[in-house]
Amino acid sequence: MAATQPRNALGMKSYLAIWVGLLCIVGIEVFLTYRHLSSDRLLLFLLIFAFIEAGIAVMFFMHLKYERPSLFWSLIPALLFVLFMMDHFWPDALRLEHLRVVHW
Amino acid sequence: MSESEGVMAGHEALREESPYGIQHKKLGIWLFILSDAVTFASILFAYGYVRVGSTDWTTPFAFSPTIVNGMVMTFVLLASSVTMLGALEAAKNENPSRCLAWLGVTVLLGTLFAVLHIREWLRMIGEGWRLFQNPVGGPALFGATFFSITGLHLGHVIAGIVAILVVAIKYHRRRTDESHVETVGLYWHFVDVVWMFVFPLVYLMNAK
Amino acid sequence: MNSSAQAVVRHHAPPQGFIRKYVFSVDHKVIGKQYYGLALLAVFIGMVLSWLMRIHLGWAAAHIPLLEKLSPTGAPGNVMTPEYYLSLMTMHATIMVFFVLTTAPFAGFGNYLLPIQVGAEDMAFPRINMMSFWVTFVAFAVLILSFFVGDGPALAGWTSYAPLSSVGAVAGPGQGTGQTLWALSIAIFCVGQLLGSLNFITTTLDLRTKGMSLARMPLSTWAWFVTSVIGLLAFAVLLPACVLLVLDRVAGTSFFNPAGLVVNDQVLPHAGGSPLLWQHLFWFFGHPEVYIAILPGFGIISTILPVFARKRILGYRAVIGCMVSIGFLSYMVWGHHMFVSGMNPFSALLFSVPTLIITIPATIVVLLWLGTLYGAKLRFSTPALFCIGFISVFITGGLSGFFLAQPSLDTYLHATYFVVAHFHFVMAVAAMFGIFAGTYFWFPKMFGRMMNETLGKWHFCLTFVGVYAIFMPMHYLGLAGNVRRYAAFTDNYLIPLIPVHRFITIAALFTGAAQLLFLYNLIWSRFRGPRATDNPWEATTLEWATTSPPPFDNFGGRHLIVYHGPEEYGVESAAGDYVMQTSPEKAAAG
Amino acid sequence: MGKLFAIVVTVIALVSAGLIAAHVWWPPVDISTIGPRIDRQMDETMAATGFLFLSSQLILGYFAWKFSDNKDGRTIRYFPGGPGPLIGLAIVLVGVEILVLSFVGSKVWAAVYMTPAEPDALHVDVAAEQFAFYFRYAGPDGQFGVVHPERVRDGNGNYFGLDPANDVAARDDTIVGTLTVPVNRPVLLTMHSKDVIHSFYVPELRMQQDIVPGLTMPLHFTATRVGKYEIVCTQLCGLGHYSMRSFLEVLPPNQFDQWLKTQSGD
Ligand code: HEA
Ligand code: HEA
Ligand code: CUA
Ligand SMILES: [Cu+2]
Repeated sequence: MAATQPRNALGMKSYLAIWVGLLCIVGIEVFLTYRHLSSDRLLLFLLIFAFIEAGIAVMFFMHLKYERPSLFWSLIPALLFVLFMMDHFWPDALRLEHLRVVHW
Repeated sequence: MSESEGVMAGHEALREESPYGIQHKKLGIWLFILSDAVTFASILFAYGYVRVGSTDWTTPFAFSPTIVNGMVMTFVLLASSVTMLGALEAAKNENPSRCLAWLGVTVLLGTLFAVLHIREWLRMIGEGWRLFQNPVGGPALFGATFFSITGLHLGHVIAGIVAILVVAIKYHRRRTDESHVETVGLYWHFVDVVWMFVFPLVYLMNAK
Repeated sequence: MNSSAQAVVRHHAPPQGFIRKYVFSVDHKVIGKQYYGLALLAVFIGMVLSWLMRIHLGWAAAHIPLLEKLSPTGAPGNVMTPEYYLSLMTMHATIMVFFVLTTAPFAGFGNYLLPIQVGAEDMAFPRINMMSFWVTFVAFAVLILSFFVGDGPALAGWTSYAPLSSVGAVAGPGQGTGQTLWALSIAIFCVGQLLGSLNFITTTLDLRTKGMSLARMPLSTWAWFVTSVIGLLAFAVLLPACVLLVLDRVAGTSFFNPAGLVVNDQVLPHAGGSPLLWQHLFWFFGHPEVYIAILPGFGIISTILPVFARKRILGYRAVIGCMVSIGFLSYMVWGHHMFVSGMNPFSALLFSVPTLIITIPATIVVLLWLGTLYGAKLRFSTPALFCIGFISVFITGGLSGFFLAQPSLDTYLHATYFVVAHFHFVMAVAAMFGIFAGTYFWFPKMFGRMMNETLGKWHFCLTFVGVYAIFMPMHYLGLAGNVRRYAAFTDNYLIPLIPVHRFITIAALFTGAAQLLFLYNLIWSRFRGPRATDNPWEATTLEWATTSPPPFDNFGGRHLIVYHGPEEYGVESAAGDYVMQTSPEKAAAG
Repeated sequence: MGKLFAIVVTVIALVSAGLIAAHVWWPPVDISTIGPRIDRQMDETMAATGFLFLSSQLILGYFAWKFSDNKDGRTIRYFPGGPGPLIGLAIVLVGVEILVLSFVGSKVWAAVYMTPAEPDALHVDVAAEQFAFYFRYAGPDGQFGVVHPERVRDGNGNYFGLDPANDVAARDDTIVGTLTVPVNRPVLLTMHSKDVIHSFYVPELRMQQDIVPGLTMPLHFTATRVGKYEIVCTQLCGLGHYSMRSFLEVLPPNQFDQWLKTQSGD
């Protein structure tokens, strides 16, 4: 049946391997946390790793890779677009740093 | 209009094919996941916003117990994703008892995650953390963001456990098929994916 | 065999019993009517509120009979207090924007017609559909409840800017329970609309009957589809925003409250939050929301206009392209509501450009409508009149957007009646005209009876002139610097403008009265109108290929095949000058 | 019906545009250095949109008049050239308009909001609260006293929460309810709100700025015309929003100095 179409998806062995890989990434994240990086750089690295992890999970665990490409192209760009637009919040958040009332 | 015009007689191919070639409920759950992802994104952005806007943000999480606990939770939740995949695999191979077993393990792992999480909450509440209170002297918003983000996620986990249970019971009674297992599985993996952002952003970024 | 096809070949039997049939029904047609009914109830409440507001604005000391009964504190001695004015304004806008303009053209008509127009028996998820309506209904009930709580309904405007909305009762009357209920109501509403959007998208993509390719869908279906995609992403942002607002109010958090707030010489125990965060989250939803309000109107007009012009729409694909690009751009412009809000001034420029660009697809659509009218054989039935009226008022309303979109002019015009004029023209009038056109057009299908044409034409004429009389002068007020959200005009430079306000008030009462004509027509025709044939307007889309009203499963067990796009008008054919989408007849090239 | 509609639309369009062209209701005289540029931007936008408004409404009316179905057997006609030319027209026409307006407009915007105030600007500190504005001048020492929110006592006139007993800079701060400025001299306002968002709006200055609690909102202008103008609050701030106002008094330089002296005298 088409419902379970991604028949060619990976088997349990590969899932276990991916699982170990994901745990390794988490391990790296924790490791980096204690490397006393500046918080900007730490954030950058953590975000990169989080996106890698999420990408792997979405593609393999959620089988997005084995669906028709149309599904991927409908969902992922929409999400990334919204995330990109929300970045317009930052100029104001950062502005708080120098417009904040300290003792006026 | 006459019956012969534009009316389908037989049963073959009554519909235009879906552009994705998947069942409605799978498309539905994907759409739900998309919108839920935006919900989590906005709340994480809000967290980032108030954090950037605060000068005296505190980073109170000690390696032990908080971060270790978080790592265990991550381990458990990721494992539950794999067991969920096991359930789907079994369902596809028409092995209902194995599928149910895997679903059971998934529920157990999910519950373990929730228990670990609630235990941690209780510990923090015991230390004086509240939505509006920061016992270590930083901004009260720390508690607000922590509890609201992890609370939203915990809510999703609990909803997921309930959903898996419902599917498992119905599956046991042969009222659902593998496609329901797949659908609830997608949701469950999504909860896992969200955690992949919550753990670094809420825990690691606040590690001592 | 394709499994998605298999899933729909379940012949669910029509439900039995009143409750299953009309109350907790899973039939999309009943749900569509429920939404429509809810919107109708809401629009008349909202309109009465606008009358009360208008009377107060024209004659601040006026005695309004019975008002004291509704709110002893809000209108002691039947004279409205300033805070009660603001409460009414907030409720007016909230009811109108959320419970009328999102429910009627989108959830109402969409639910009723989208499955039929694509040839489906029902929505993809009928139960979720039912939930979506009842969740929305609960949201409405919660909102109305706030009229009856101690310190009155919320008064922070439909935008509920923090910290006024977030610090709680210390901020003044209306900011206690009323505001909490407001936030709750909107949060619940978001859930309902999310469920609805999900359903619409899946139905459109998965349940199209054979031959109904995407490029053959009626433009109204396209509009509902695009709108639901916008809704899926936009309501997902408002939902957490409202939840955070509720937390701020009831759980003592301070997401939106900065440190050092002083009310009545008391420092409030908040710190760290940012009022601008609320504005960002709100408008991130808010701007897409206004297109959620207008795009169904675009779709309705683009579908109805060709029927009465008896020719195909000019540029079917271009209209789709414009609607999609408006949907896309609508996420890039929210900051234009915040030009003078204290936002980073550089962002203002960044938001201004896409705002100006969004006028291009809007202009294209308007020009295509005009081009469709060119050389047409217009039949001036009531729906057609409202279509043409829509074009006129949408132009008027859209053009004032041109001014507001420029930060350098918005520094003068922001928060004046110019803005009020702008958004009433585009949404209170244009989007409403879309609803009216849709109502007159689809009433025969929904209820099996025709509406009265004479009453309809009177209704159109009075409303068309009336809304110009109400809202055109608001531009002038805005140009003269008249500030909005003022309960009375006591500033020296505003006093000379009061006569204009009185004129507007009279026009509003008059136009409102004309709506009673519509209500009367609706009720009278529902029971006494002449029976409608299956296809009274000689239209081509699928809803006209079934009975009026359609049977429970829409097509009486038949499965239609579609051979054409919806635009086969003005052609030589067996039926006259049009070819139904279900007719295998080859359309003469046109 | 078509003819009736055509007439009604034409009348409405002409009357609406006529009232605007006649400037029956119009922004008040502008009194700031930036005002003329904003006004010119306004005039240009008005001309462009006015043209679009009139032409599109009149065309709509004309079509409704001309193309009604009077059963004369006339066949329908299609727009010459299909949708292409109209799409092109829209893109070019509106595109050019956007380019021009946003180019000029962003310069005006930048001059008000993205350029810092001149260094010699008169610095006035503003506090907004439900429902009043207060203005503070630094006094001879050129220093503002530090604000302590917990010391705010409106009853005693301590709107800014000053602590003159311990804070030397605070002793000579002058606090008034009317914004008084010298003509032709740049003024820098640093605005603060105590409770909810308010907004500073003087139509004659063509300027508006929300005052967000927790932030210092700067705004600078140079008034060019002596007189007394109204300052109104334009951000919904509660029940007294409509009555929240103050005045901007623009004085000749010598009178201003005089005024400042008498204020700090007592
Ligand atoms: C249905 C609702 C709707 C629609 C469609 C629009 C459409 C537009 N809006 Fe509007 N807007 C609102 C609802 C809507 N708006 C609301 C509710 C508010 C206020 C909220 C509040 O503060 O309470 C608001 C406020 C608002 C502001 C903020 C003002 C302020 O607060 O200071 C701005 C600023 O840029 C703006 C811009 C625009 C623009 C550029 C469009 C454009 O999309 C318009 C495009 C259309 C046209 C440009 C007309 C096309 C026709 C022609 C051009 C004719 C061409 C003819 C020939 C060439 C012959 N709007
Ligand atoms: C859809 C939205 C909508 C609608 C229809 C209206 C309709 C009206 N509005 Fe409203 N209004 C708003 C949205 C709307 N408004 C918003 C968002 C605000 C801003 C609030 C804020 O600042 O926070 C506002 C504010 C607002 C103000 C400014 C208040 C202030 O700033 O102090 C005024 C003042 O006159 C006003 C007047 C009117 C009048 C006279 C009408 C009408 O009475 C006009 C006459 C009626 C109609 C043209 C059509 C009615 C339709 C039907 C009867 C049937 C439809 C059928 C179905 C739904 C099935 N409105
Ligand atoms: Cu202060 Cu309005
Ligand atoms: Cu907008």
